[in-house]
Amino acid sequence: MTKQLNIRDQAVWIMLVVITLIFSFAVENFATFGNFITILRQVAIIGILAMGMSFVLIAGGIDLSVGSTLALVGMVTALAMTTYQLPIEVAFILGLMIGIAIGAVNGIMVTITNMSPLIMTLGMSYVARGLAYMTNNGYPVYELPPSIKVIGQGYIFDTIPVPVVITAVIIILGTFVFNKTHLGRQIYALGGNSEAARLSGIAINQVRILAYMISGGLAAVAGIVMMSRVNSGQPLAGNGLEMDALIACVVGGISVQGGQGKAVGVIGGMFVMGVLANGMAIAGLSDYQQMVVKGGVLILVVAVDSYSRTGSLMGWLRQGK
Amino acid sequence: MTKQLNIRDQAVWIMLVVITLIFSFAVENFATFGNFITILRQVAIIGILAMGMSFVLIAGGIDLSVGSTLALVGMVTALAMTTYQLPIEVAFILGLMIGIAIGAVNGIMVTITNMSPLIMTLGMSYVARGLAYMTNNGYPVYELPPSIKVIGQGYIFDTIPVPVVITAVIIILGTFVFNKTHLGRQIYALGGNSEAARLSGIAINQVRILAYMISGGLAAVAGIVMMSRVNSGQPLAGNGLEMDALIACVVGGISVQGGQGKAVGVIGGMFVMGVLANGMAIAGLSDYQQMVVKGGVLILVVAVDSYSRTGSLMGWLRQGK
Amino acid sequence: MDKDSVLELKNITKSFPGVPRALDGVSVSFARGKVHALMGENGAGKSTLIKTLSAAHMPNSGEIYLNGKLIENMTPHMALKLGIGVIYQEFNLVPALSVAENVFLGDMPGNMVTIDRAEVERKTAEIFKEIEVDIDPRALVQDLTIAYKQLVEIAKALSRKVQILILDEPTAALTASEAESLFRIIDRLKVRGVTIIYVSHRFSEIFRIADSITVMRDGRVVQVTDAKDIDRNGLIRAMVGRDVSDAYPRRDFPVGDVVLELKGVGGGIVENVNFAVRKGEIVGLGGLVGAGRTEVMRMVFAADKRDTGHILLDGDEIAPTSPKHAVALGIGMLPEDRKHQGLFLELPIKWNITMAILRKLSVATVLNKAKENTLVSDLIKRMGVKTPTPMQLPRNLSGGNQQKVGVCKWLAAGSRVMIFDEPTRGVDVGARREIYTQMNDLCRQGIAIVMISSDMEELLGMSDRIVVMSEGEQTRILEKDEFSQEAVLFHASTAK
Amino acid sequence: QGKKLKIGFALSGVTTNAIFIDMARDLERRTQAAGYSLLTTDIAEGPQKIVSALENFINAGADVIIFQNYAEEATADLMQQAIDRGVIIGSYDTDSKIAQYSTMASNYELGKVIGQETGKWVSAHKGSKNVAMCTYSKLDFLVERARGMVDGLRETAPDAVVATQLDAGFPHEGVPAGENFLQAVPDLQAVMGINDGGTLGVYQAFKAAGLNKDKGGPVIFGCDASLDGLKAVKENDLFVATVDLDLVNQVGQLYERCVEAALSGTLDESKKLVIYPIKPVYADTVDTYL
Ligand SMILES: Nc1ncnc2c1ncn2[C@@H]1O[C@H](COP(=O)(O)OP(=O)(O)OP(=O)(O)O)[C@@H](O)[C@H]1O
Ligand SMILES: Nc1ncnc2c1ncn2[C@@H]1O[C@H](COP(=O)(O)OP(=O)(O)OP(=O)(O)O)[C@@H](O)[C@H]1O
Ligand SMILES: [Mg+2]
Ligand SMILES: [Mg+2]
Repeated sequence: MTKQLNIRDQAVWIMLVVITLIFSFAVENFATFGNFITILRQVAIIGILAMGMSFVLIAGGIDLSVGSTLALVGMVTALAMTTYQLPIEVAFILGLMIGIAIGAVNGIMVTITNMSPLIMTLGMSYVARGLAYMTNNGYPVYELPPSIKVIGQGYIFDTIPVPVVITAVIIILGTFVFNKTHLGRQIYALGGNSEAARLSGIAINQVRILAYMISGGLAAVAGIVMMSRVNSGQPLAGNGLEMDALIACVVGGISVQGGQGKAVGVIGGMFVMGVLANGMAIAGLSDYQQMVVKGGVLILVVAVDSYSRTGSLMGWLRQGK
Repeated sequence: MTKQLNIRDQAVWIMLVVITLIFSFAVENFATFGNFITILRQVAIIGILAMGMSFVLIAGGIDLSVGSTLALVGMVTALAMTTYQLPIEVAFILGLMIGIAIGAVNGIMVTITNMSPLIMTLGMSYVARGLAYMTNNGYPVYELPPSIKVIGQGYIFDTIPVPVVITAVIIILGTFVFNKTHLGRQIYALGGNSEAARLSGIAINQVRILAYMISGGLAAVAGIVMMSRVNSGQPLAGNGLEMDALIACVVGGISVQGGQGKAVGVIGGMFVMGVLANGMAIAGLSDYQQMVVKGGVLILVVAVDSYSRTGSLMGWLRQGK
Repeated sequence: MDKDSVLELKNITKSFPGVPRALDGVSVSFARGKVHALMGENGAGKSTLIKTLSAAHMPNSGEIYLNGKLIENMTPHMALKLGIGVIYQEFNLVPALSVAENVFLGDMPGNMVTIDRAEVERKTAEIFKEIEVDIDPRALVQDLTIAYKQLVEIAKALSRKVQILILDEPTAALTASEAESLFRIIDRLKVRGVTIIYVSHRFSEIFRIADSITVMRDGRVVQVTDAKDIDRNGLIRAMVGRDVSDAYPRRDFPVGDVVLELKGVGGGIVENVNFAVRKGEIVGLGGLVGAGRTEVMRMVFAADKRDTGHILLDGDEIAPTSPKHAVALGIGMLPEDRKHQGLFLELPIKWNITMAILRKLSVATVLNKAKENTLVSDLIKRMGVKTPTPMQLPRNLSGGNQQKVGVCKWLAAGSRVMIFDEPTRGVDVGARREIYTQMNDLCRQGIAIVMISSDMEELLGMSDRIVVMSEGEQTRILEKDEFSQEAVLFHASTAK
Repeated sequence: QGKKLKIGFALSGVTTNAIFIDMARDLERRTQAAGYSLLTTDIAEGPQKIVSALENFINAGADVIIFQNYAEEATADLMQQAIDRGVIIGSYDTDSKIAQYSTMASNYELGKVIGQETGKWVSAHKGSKNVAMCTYSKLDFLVERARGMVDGLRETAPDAVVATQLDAGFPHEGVPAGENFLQAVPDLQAVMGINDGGTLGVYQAFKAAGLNKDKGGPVIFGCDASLDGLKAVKENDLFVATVDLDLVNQVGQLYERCVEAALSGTLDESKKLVIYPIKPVYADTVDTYL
């Protein structure tokens, strides 16, 4: 039991070490301090999204709308600060509220109609993306106030990028919520057996909606960081990031079946994806090769992880033959 | 019970009628015979993919690799006929076998490692897409033998497009398998409760792998039709079609939870998506507006469908409050 | 209103799609500090009544009074707050959480925001000590067998300060000794003034603990009596509306040659099991919870991996590699956990029943639906499955009727060796009798039966021989003349 | 001299769009000949991808970075950082304030030429004056190009109307778009597209519908002068023209300038900004491009 648990929680870390070692030896310029910081900065946004996604996944749902939410929030916040000349704080709060509202709509719809969260959030991703384009007729929003650049591009102690700090804080908070609070355990209960949770007096509707709101809210935070990183509101921002966030979660051991996985795995997951993308790019692999390798590694990590949990190959094959 | 069943099976048809009526009245040139044929031709490929996907969905899985498989098969088949000068039939068989092989890999991996099919097929979609590009260094393949054009562009009786006939035959066959054969029943059993299926003496591993092979094989058929329709092999073809096929299935009442839904719903689902896309295009909605409407309708249909099954809003809300 | 009455129901009705009167104007009251047995056939409405009390279901109409106060718009949370604790017939545990977290689910110790994990585990251990079971509070529920899950359910209900404790067939998966410790708990709670509502199909238990007995039939309360004023036959008559012979039906036909033989079978916790079953014979497997009975037979059926030993069918060694293979060899198994292993809750009853014989029903892979329909309606009638239509989903059936559907599936399969794992779990007297008759019928046709049962009466009543197991090992084979409750219990608790 | 340079090259569509692949192949040839290494990245996913690509190029130790600079505000700091490290930057598609060299044609002006050519044809021929347009509204520089197309059309054919427009940047998107054009505007006279890829699909749909020049079917104007676009023009049927920007050569020249600067350490200020020529290609001139 304990032994099994160890393997299962460590698959992602082992993979991370393996990948990092391979790149360090095989790729010139990979194993430098500067590149380490670059990787950190590059995974920061995915880390924020993945942390939010993990709430929804563990609660037994999925949120494919985070990439579009990120874009919409970025656009609205940018417009609020430029065209509408709102104070930065107000614009940020507005952006956050939009993210949370989108999450709330996702959660409420899934709760009321009992529809598949995959479909609900997929539909929402189309809606939010369309709206992101419509806010400024498809054009990006430039000329943001210079002061906001620090969020996406600044450093703390001259070395640690600010987005990394934001991500770290969010992951620490998230892990705390999962492990130590009622809400965290209720989310596990909801994802593990919603009927049991309900009959145990857990307000499952509230908990579910809250999980989606957290995901939406963190997508909004990611949107603001992204906006600052590219120093503009971009309607195409975050395109496909929902899948990267999902992958980071799953690679980190969070099951799409719900009720299982540890938030801390998100860290491992996001680094595996981040190191891989960065290392391949620096190694000069073509985009085509990168796609194949990314797909292959994704399959490999999750397969190994899943296999180490379900036990022997031959046993399984025999049983269901 | 019987009454409920009716509502649930009809949600998609009601929606189809409503959408069609709205477009017919509101949009000039929509309600013409020519446009009806155009819609048929445009949904044909999604119909083929959705039929394949429904096997996997009902078996309790999901297949996000069909879009990329379509592209890879199109590229390989096109190259086989042009650069490698293979006879058309050989090229087609090669293409089909690639599709089936991809399905088999998906099915076998999911079976052996028990990993999430979402992740397996997502990873496979990256791999297959990367390979599709690599086959011809990113370039499309033109100058196909003229005789293959008939598959994607020809007509039967001078009115019915050949792809539509192909789709119709596939849907009829698929429905037959689900309703009349023991394989169909076993697929429902697998998706409904795989452990109970195993203990009922069903070879669940075989059944599951078969379902993925059918999906891969039909993706290959779709790839060949697409190749002929565009009269070239296109490495980016089918991009995002996996989601459209999934949507067609779910809108048609096939649950992503597995074990539920009727193959015939796929027809309704593909027409809702097809009529919507065509109607909005002809109405001159901007791409942005189209995104918003597509997302909204998707949410609406599935929400209504799901809600009509799970019963009263207030009851549910009170229960988990 | 009765002064002692804690809980009073007035005119409760509840309908389901296709079942217009699951509850049909139920009025009943429960007195403080008493044990009320709720009895009735499968589908009589017992579980539904209980679920309206805990707000798992909303009644269509009617009123519920607690301590004389009308309770409106009840939610599960409110029910718990009001001190109504329920152990449901179907488990309600979260597999991926620890035992301790399940016990305190929805009510974890800690402050407003955070939980106190150590406290949760300590308190859980305390409760287990009190009910005399040995489960690690940190184990994950998904790793427990069904009987242990039942014990966790009990602990969960006890973790709350209940004034009304409702138990829906809590002993269906328990053996006599765990059941006895449960009764001791009930006795203690009673002394503390807790009101108990107890649903069971086991008469001996009812007469052991009940003060008053409420009998339901077809969604209505047909009789309320003091336990001391009614006897077993009277109770059966009230429930079923007719007499059901109490004794186990006799089989008086000769047994034949050995069909199935286990030689040194082992794997998992199981070691070295040896016994044989003859044609037309029922071999009972007895033992305490976790003795490994289920595990042995799952190995025979190739549902689990076997490490050692030989299995002989008609004297020839067989090595089934999968359940499919086992079925093809003529072995059938009714699993103990119907919800997870037995039934397709979301697929029609009809499909459930024919799932193991699809190949036989089809010509060149095409199903013969006419044949399927006659077969199914015949079986439904024979077993008395209470359902509006064969297309009904098992999810909507009462627990006992679900069990009957599972039995139907294997009756249809016509296997030469049948393994019944807790065949009458949750089944009412009438239907029980029906299942026994069917089992005897199978014997008459020359089928060999292995029956795992935790119901002592059933084990003693139905078996020709009893293989007793303890901690994964076979401790004794009892022949008919050695049968007694004491003998079974003695060998079941023999340490290695 | 003799230094092994590392080149970073990032374009939107460099994996997917034939003309951009041509550019990448050209650079591959040039780098291989010189023994340099080339890193290529597709940045079609948006500005966040440009940022990552630049970061990666810098960390990989690139000496020259050439990229499609369609959101300079997003990357200004990174570009400066690279230049401070001695990297030579070639900005493609934007007159950069920061990069050492730029080469571009304004997307608006390019669109205008597409529109003007279409308009000329529409004015010169009898017909409904209804024009359809293939757009690609996901990328803002293509939104800009589409704006130019509309204005250009209006200049040369004041009575023409853009009767319908759909996103189509690739052949497989162009086919359904073409079908829908025919249904939405049965008397369509011409189609103008932001590139060749989408219009090639439209062309395919028209051919499948049995339309051709002799039947007076709607004509098509593409852009980019990709090989397949040129071949379609050469067929001298519905695909009337494409627009040549000398793209492959221009990027090749940009590359040479950057490499020269990287090796010599000096800049040729006269070539700081090169505007590439915009030339429509009709059937009569197409052979000089093939
Ligand atoms: N969710 C549901 N949907 C439809 N019908 C239901 C549902 N739950 C219960 N029923 C029906 O209501 C009736 C009463 O069922 P209930 O579960 O209360 O019986 P029970 O007395 O507990 O029987 P058992 O002894 O078998 O557990 C049955 O006819 C059953 O089929
Ligand atoms: N204290 C325990 N906690 C959790 N699991 C246990 C414990 N003791 C035994 N088990 C498990 O019980 C299983 C054996 O149970 P099995 O189901 O075969 O027994 P059984 O005699 O059929 O009893 P029942 O089905 O009533 O539990 C073994 O897999 C073992 O791991
Ligand atoms: Mg019941
Ligand atoms: Mg057992």
